Amino acid sequence: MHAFFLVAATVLALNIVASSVRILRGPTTRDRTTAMLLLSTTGAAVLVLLAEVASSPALRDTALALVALSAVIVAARISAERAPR
Amino acid sequence: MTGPELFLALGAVVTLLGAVRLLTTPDSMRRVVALYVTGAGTLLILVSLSATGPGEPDPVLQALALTGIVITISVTGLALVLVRRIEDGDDDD
Amino acid sequence: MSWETVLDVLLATSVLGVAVATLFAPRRTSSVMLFLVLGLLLVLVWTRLGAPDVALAEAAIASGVTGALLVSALTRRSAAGSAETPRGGWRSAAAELAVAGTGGVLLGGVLVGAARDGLRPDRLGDLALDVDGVVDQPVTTVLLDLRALDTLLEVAVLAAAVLAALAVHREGESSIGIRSDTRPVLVSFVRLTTPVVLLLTGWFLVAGSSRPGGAFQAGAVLAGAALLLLLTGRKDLVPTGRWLRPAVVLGLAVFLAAAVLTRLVEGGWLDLPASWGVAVVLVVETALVVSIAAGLTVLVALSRPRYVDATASTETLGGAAPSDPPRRQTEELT
Amino acid sequence: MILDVLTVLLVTAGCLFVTAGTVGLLRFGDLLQRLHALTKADNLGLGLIVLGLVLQTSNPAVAVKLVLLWVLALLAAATNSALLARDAELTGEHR
Repeated sequence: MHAFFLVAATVLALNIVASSVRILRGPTTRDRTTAMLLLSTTGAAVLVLLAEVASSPALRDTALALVALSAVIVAARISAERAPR
Repeated sequence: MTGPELFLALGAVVTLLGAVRLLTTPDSMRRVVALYVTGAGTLLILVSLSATGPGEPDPVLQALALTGIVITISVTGLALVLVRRIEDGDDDD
Repeated sequence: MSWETVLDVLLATSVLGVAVATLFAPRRTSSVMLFLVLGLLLVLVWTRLGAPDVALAEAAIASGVTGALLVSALTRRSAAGSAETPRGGWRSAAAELAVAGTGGVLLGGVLVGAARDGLRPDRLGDLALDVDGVVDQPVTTVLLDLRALDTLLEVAVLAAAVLAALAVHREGESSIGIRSDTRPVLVSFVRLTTPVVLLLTGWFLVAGSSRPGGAFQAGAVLAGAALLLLLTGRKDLVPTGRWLRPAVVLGLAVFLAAAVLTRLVEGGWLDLPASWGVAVVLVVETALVVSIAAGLTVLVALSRPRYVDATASTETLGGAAPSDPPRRQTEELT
Repeated sequence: MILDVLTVLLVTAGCLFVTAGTVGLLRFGDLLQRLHALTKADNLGLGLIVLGLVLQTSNPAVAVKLVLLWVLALLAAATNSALLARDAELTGEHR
């Protein structure tokens, strides 16, 4: 089980790295921000898997913090970007 | 080469990459990011050192890394305020 | 080769690749967002290195405050248009990479060799693991019990940074306003998540005494909640105006008061007595949470664009620019 | 034993969904398609992984925390994608 969770975590970590391709290519800032959405969900998935592997419950809290704050970046970006009307 | 040793070497490379870029880039915003990357590299060195060797990770080095994170974010925040002030500042005074 | 090694090697390669991409990406936006990817990868590295405290702090700070700070600072382009690096800089970039790479590998070799020879710093931490601290968690013990002065100075640095930022802020603290976005979807989301985030804050604060967590992690998460509230126009729930400076220095003040108190009662600066030491630690940490959260929120609010130029923004609104349209926008000043 | 098999199946399916979301993010042609692929597939993936891990734990507190994590992720993803998509329509950025 231990090894299986590690493999799963590795696959998910690869996904995180792949998202940087979209960040590099864009084309718009919106597309880049969309790629940031992947970070919080996939990051949380890796962290809960690693919490099981390392039997470290604090990593679940870390995942919670990651997910709970994922809206901050998007909201900050959107509200600053929106043109006044 | 064990895991912590790998990350120790990685920390050295990342620190130098950030430092070189910090010195060469002309854009102020990128300098802030480069400074941040340099900081991340030193944190990597600190935390890897805490994990090398037998037994439990060294809590003093981890606490130092935590302090480092707080200082980094304070400095970055101030730097960004200054960047904004510089880039806004050409319309008056 | 075990799966642990595979994950470690993958993480190390990714950190290196993303760091290079962050430093050399052609656009500011890519650079900043790649940096946030780097932050997440570092969280995973900290977990691999057995440092859940650092991972928690990094996650709380990287996903919330750092992201908001960098992403909103992006919005304003520099007047000189230095957002793009000049084309054809490949040669110098390659030279920089070569210099930094060679130097880094040499330094890394020295460090690894030193660590193998046992020349690494003496394990001060053994002291912390052995000592019978007031609080039963090694990293918090180190932070508050054994290395209190250092923590004090770190909070002082944060307070100084915030006060300096306020000092260069032209409009004074009365005008710290963030352009808010009051679309129902965001407002109701914030209303739903704020209690959960507050719960998380309290949990990190209390958890700091028995397991990873503590004032900084709690403060960083709380700052995220405060930012969401500010962004949805709930200025009434976040200290602004004349409460700002007191909130920022509160942690420092309480820390100093605790130092004086312990000096008077116990005879040593921050010499925590076993009987009521836990209470002191909790009071100090709570004050620290408030100050850290206020300080981080102020830094984000101050680094956001301010410039008011209504005509330019209506123009860019009409023209559907194909990529990365430079937008100027109004900021509501309170 | 049956639980272990179920966990392996669920986590594997979760990883597949997350990977599908990433492929969508990289391959799809415009912003709205990418948003659609990424948020749905990723959150389904996270849900499956969380479910697989819940089967492994005997501690109800851990299970509650994991489910709370998923609910939060769903709420955040829905909000974020709505914010990103709505504005794209208004500014005509999505083409």
